[in-house]
Amino acid sequence: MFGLPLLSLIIFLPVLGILILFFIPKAQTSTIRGVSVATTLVTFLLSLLILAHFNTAQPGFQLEEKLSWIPQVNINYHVGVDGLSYSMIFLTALLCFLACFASFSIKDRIKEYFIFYLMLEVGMIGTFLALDLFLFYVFWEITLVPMYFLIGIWGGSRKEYAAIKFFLYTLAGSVFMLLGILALYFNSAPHTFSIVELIAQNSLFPRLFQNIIFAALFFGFAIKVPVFPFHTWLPDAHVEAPTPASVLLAGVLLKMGGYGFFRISYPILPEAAKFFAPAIALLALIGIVYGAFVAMAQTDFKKMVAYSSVSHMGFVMLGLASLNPIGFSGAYLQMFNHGIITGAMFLLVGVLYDRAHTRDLNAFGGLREVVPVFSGMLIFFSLASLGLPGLSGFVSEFLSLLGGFKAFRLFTIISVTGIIVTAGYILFMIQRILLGPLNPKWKSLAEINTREILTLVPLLILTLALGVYPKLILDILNPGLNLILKAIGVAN
Amino acid sequence: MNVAPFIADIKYILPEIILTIAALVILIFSVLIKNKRALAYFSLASLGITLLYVSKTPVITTSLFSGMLVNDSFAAFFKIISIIIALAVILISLEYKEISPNYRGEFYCFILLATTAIMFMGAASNLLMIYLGVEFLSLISYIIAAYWRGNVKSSESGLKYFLIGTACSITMLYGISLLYGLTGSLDLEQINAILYGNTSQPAAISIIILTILIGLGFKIAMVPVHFWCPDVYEGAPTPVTAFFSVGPKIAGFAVLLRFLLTGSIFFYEHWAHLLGILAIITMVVGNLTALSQTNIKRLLAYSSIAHAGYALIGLVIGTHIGQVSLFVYLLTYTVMNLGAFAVVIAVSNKIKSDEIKDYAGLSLHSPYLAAALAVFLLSLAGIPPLAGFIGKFYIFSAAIEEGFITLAIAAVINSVIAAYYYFIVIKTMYLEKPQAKIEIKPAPSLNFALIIALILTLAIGIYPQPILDFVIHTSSIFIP
Amino acid sequence: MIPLHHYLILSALLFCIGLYGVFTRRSAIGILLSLEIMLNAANINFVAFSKFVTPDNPIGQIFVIFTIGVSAAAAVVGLAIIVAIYRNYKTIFVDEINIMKW
Amino acid sequence: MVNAAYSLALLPVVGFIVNIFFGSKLKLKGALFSIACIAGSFLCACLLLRHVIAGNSIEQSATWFTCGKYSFSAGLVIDQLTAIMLIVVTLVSLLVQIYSIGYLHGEKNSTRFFAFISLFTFSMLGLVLADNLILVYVFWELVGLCSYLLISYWYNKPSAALAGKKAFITNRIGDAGFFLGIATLFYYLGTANFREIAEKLHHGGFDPHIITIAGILLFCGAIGKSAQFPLHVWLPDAMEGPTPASALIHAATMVAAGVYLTVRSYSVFSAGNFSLQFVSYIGIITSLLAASIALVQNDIKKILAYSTISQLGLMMVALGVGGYTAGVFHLMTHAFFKALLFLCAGAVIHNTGVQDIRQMGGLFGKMKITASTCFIACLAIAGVPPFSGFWSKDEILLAAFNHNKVLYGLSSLVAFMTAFYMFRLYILTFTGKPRDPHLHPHESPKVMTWPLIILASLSAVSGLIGSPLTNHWFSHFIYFHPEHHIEVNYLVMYSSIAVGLLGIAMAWLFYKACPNIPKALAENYKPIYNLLLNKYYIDEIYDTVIVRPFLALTRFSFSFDSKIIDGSVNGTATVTIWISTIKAWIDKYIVDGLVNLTASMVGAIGIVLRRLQSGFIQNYILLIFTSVIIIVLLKLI
Repeated sequence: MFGLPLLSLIIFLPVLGILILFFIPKAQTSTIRGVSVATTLVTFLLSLLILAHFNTAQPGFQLEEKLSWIPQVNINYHVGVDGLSYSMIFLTALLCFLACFASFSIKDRIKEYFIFYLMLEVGMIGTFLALDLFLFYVFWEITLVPMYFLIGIWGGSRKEYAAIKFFLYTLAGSVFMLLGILALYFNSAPHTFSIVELIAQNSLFPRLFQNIIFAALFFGFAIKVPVFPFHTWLPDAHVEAPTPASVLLAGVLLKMGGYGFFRISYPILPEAAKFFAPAIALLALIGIVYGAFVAMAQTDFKKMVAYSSVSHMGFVMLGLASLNPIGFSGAYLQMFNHGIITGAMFLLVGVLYDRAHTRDLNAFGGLREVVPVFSGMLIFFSLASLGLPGLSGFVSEFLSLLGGFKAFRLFTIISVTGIIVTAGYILFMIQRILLGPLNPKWKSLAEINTREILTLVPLLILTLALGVYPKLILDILNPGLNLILKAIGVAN
Repeated sequence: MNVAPFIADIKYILPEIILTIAALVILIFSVLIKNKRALAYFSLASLGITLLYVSKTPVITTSLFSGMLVNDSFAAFFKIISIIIALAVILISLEYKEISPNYRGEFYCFILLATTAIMFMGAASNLLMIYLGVEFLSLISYIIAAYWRGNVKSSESGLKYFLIGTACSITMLYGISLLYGLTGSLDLEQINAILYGNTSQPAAISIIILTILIGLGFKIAMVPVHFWCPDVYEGAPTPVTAFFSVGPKIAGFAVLLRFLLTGSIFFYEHWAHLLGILAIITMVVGNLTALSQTNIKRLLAYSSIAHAGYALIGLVIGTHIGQVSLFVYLLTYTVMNLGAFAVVIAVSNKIKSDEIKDYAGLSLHSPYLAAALAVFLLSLAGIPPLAGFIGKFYIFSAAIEEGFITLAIAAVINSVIAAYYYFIVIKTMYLEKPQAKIEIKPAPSLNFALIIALILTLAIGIYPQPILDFVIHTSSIFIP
Repeated sequence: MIPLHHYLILSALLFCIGLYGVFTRRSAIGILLSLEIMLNAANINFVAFSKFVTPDNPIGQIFVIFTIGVSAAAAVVGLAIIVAIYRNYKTIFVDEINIMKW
Repeated sequence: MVNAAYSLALLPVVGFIVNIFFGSKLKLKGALFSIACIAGSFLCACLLLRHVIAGNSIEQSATWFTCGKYSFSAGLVIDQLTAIMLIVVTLVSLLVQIYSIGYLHGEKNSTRFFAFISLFTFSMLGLVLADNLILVYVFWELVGLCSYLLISYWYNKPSAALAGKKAFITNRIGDAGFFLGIATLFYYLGTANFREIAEKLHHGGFDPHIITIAGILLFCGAIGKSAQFPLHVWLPDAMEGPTPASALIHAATMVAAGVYLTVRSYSVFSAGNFSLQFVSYIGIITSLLAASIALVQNDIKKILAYSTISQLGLMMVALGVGGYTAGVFHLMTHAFFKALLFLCAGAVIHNTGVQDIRQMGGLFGKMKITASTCFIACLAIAGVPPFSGFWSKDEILLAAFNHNKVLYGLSSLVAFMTAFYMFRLYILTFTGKPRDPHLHPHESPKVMTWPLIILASLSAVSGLIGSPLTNHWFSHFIYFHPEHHIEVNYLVMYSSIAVGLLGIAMAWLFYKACPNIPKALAENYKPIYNLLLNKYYIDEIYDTVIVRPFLALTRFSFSFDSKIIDGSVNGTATVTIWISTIKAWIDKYIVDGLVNLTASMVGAIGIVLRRLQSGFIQNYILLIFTSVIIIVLLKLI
């Protein structure tokens, strides 16, 4: 469209929003909200515009922009989009736009809230579009500080603890990732940070070197995904974060880890990917089953959804470790679907929390009578998250398991029990909240209002559409995934 | 001994001369006229002129005064930095209430003299000149450390700084005398030539050089000689602490660099491994003790020790890439630290306390100051799009390129630990409820310095290109 | 002609005496004095080396003159600070001056 | 003709959408609308049947999605088997919906019920039409969802919510096995399409061992869905749902899905060497177990539930012994008379408000139509000629007889027990004097009785299409590969009639002639009686062996997560005695701020280092020189 650098536009549009917000006095809350909703809306429209320009069939990166940034060290501002990154920025733009509506329930320090909110969006979109490892790392770290403040200032009771825990976990991981990136830079033929060139010369790296670098990068990405032993920050961060922040945290931030594996670790270090595949599959298996088990024992609604994210992201790692086209499509699709479904679940938790001011599952009961529309929505998204066929959750879990079955038969058989336990704890949750006799305390609970319904309807449509006809998104993802598989040298 | 060549060399040290004359003029006028602000503006003007002069004159590498000083891009780099530091310090101390008005005059004079001392240290290439430069700077530092007359802490910090400082410099002197005895010359190049050939007993020579290192290490607060740092930083008036955390530290690195890389190459191969360990210990000590600090000046003191540790890595690497990363790190460190201290001064001017818990809820009432401090602290922690990250990035890449993996990993872990205590301050400012309603309006001059520091931190972070060209050009003089 | 190593031993001894003085004296002035002793030890070294190692080049002795000048300046500054300390603490015993710690 | 198939499937969806979104406003009109939709589908089903009888079948598929070189297609296939199933599903669903207008008359917003029923019908039709295993799996779980929604229809009843959850989870366990079966077949044979699987297996050259495993795994899905032995516990609890729903789902259609799956992928079972025996063993165990429990149950719906389980067991036995046609035939006839029985039970409960048959009695007088239709159904299920039950059961027994005598014996024992408990139920509810005075039953309205009459006539007549009168038209219509003609074995036919009549006589003797015999029997065989009454304590066993330890494990893993993993990472666990000496101080300064164990260790070292900073000048100088000396010593050694 008349030669506009679309990708840089979508990355830095929220920065424009922040600048505008600076000049609005703190008192005019409605204008602040208006500006931020407008910014996120325009960003979302931009992502649709990019889709218009994006030719799904052609593999490789499109709409590339390259400017030299630090010539001495051959670092350049290099952004590009392909099927994989496009689906992620679409998800980010959509969730940011919807969560912006949910942010209207924030009452104090609204101006600072939206400044951090937009800063977060810049970091997220930037991470998915960066094709230069240095740029990727910078955007990766940019998301840390705003999320720290979002959890820290507007969070729940133990917000400081959760905020600093989130920050230090991710920082520790990303710092080792930096070492890995630097080592890659110094061992590439003409020292380069560009992902495309590194992939091109991925056969040059010796095997031992690949394993070390893979371990360093793994440490950074695994904390974000989160993979089993590094997941303890997630429940705290989710429980204490305000609703819109936890929507973005679960919807997008977790995907940056997975995206890192797909975009950087696997194509650049194929031998190490094959070498570590069984270990990652085992961690995935533990993640799925263990996450589901712990979710079963929760009494806090948000903590349960947090642990369910650990379990769902376990499928992503299983699909990733399977190293075959079905597993890869399943894993990536699971990241996208999990973003939408868990985003919606957190919005619903927010709706309930704004009215009932408690998240204790046992405090509810029989709400179906009082709030039928809310319970309809909750049932729909809970079924999506337990992988009911006809909804998007099923397709990706099915493909990940199918892919996993081919590569690691025993691990997949055990992780299939995971979906049974998932059904268990989700139905147990529905039973405690919606079914059974009405808890008299909630007799006067207010029904979900139109604003909240509007935030959920797009997610509902997407979940249904992708469940019934997944070709829509798989055609976008397939060229990118096939390229990565070719880079790894797996027979497509 | 004809004097002619020396007169020719005078024009090379013109900046130092201008500043000394300006200092003397200020000293005289401080007695005569009442309006101390005029003196401040005069000193700023003189610094401005010297800065213009230095940046304009093309650098011709010659040795001056028969080897005492050397005029090269390395020295020019330190001239420029020291003048910038002096400008910043004077700007942020204009409204500083603790220094009583009638002593302001001498204060500016001392700052100018200290700048000349740093310039000399930057250019010294002879052990005598190094000793004189170090002593000159130390004396001025002892005075301005104890400058807050009535305050108990300030005089205690002055005493501590004096006693420990003199002890260390005397050890250095003793070491110089032994080295002189061994090589028969005081000129760094000659010493290096003599020692490089016949290292008969490397151990004995290394001990001598170690004693010299103690003297130099004292200035940059390296591990064994860092004990004075927290007490002096806490006691001295805050603008002085700001100066200490940046001025003498950079001068110390300048001398260390010149001494190690031209004076004793052989020493370097022999003892780089030791310096590496000292660097790691410095980082660890700096970061760990900072975790449980409650006074922000002490916290920034330990943080400056830790940053000295990171910079030491650049020194330990020693190759060209190592020096570039050292210079970049020092530059970014100067900007961030001065910015942070500017905010601390503004806050302590209003609420008269440096305890971290008094910073509670600062973001609610003076959001601009809190945001500025947060940016500086984040930059100190090395979070990207800020200058600190560029500094750390260079140090890590240099370490990895030259294969110092253990150093890199130690630095990386330390930066995570460091992030924690920087976040203690940010947490108190943003996440806690304020007791009193403190509305702080920084003085215009301090505000000006603050804005420049903020812009520089963001600019270096986002587009570090110009700074790198400047640094790489200056540090190209060393051979290895 | 007293050989070189005698001088070196003398200066080393002096250095250690000065160091001992710094550790043990309670009063700040006592410490100042012992520092001066240590300084003179270094001076002896310089003069000795200048005589024996580089007889033709008097740089060592020039160095001594400088150090004497510097030590004088240092003493002045030191005493000024000690006076300030006395005014505030009413004592110059070093072990009582430690308001600022950990 | 193909768009008839599409409209057949999509009409119920329209019914669902209309009811779910506009239900509250439409009230009765919504119900009528969904009935119209189902009626439309039933017509299409008849059209398709006529089309299939005319000899041609329809098959269409389109690519659903592709990833890499694997492409997953979704399509529909209509052959003889599908046609029969379509008729059964749409007909029973239509009748049940008509019936439930009367049944749910009192309910506040009953349109939600009709919405779920039409959603269920859509997913059941989808399941039957699907041409590959993956699509069957999709509708398989959708059907499970509808049964969950319908069981917990009365959501404010906690027992209903529990039963719904139990049903869904037990089905999910079966589905897990089903998925693994699909995965093995998908990778081993490279396709999931039924026709291609059949062709590939027909050519042979596949290791029977793997095919057996795949078969058994597929059968796990059937066990879960058709409530076979290990996973049958959910069906009796599913009676919490409204009776018409149970009639449609837990009698006629959904539970038959398991049988349909086994029939549809019969080639996999027959190719495996042990899978068919496995099917028949599970079948016979289930039917014996369920029939014996049904003997002593007192809740009318529980009896029918166990009877369904045992009849399904019989169908599995038929399939296991190679009686492909017999299984399908019994499935069809069973659908009609079991739906009828449930609807009669529904009518009885609706009018008397009580479910325990011991409180009922003498209802024949008041509810003539219900009683008579129920009598026809009992005759059919007992296997009395000329009713449908006789022909289909006879073919099963015949197939069992030809294959393996022991199975034949046990099946006829099951037939005997079925006849006995059905007539026990009939006699206790309808004949004799009313035992509970304040029950005042009355005949249910027209809208409920007409479906009963239709179903009664169907269960009477539907057997004939497989009987010799129409020279076994049904077995020519549905057969597996070699269409072998089964010769009528009169011995088996007469023995099955004898067994049926004996069962009826026994029931008449026990409960009509001298009612004290059952009490006497119950007394002196106390342990056996209690064992049967409490359903062999299977539920309790499952609870103690599986459910309770599972919940304990979840609690343990949560505490493990927050104590050990989080603890080892964030320092809440006490680390070493060395730390504890300054622990109190650390707690004060460190723990509230610090994040993890490593952090608290780091903090502790920080504390120690901080102590070094003692503030004494001489200490500092001392430390400097000692450290210098240490360095020198280190260097020298």
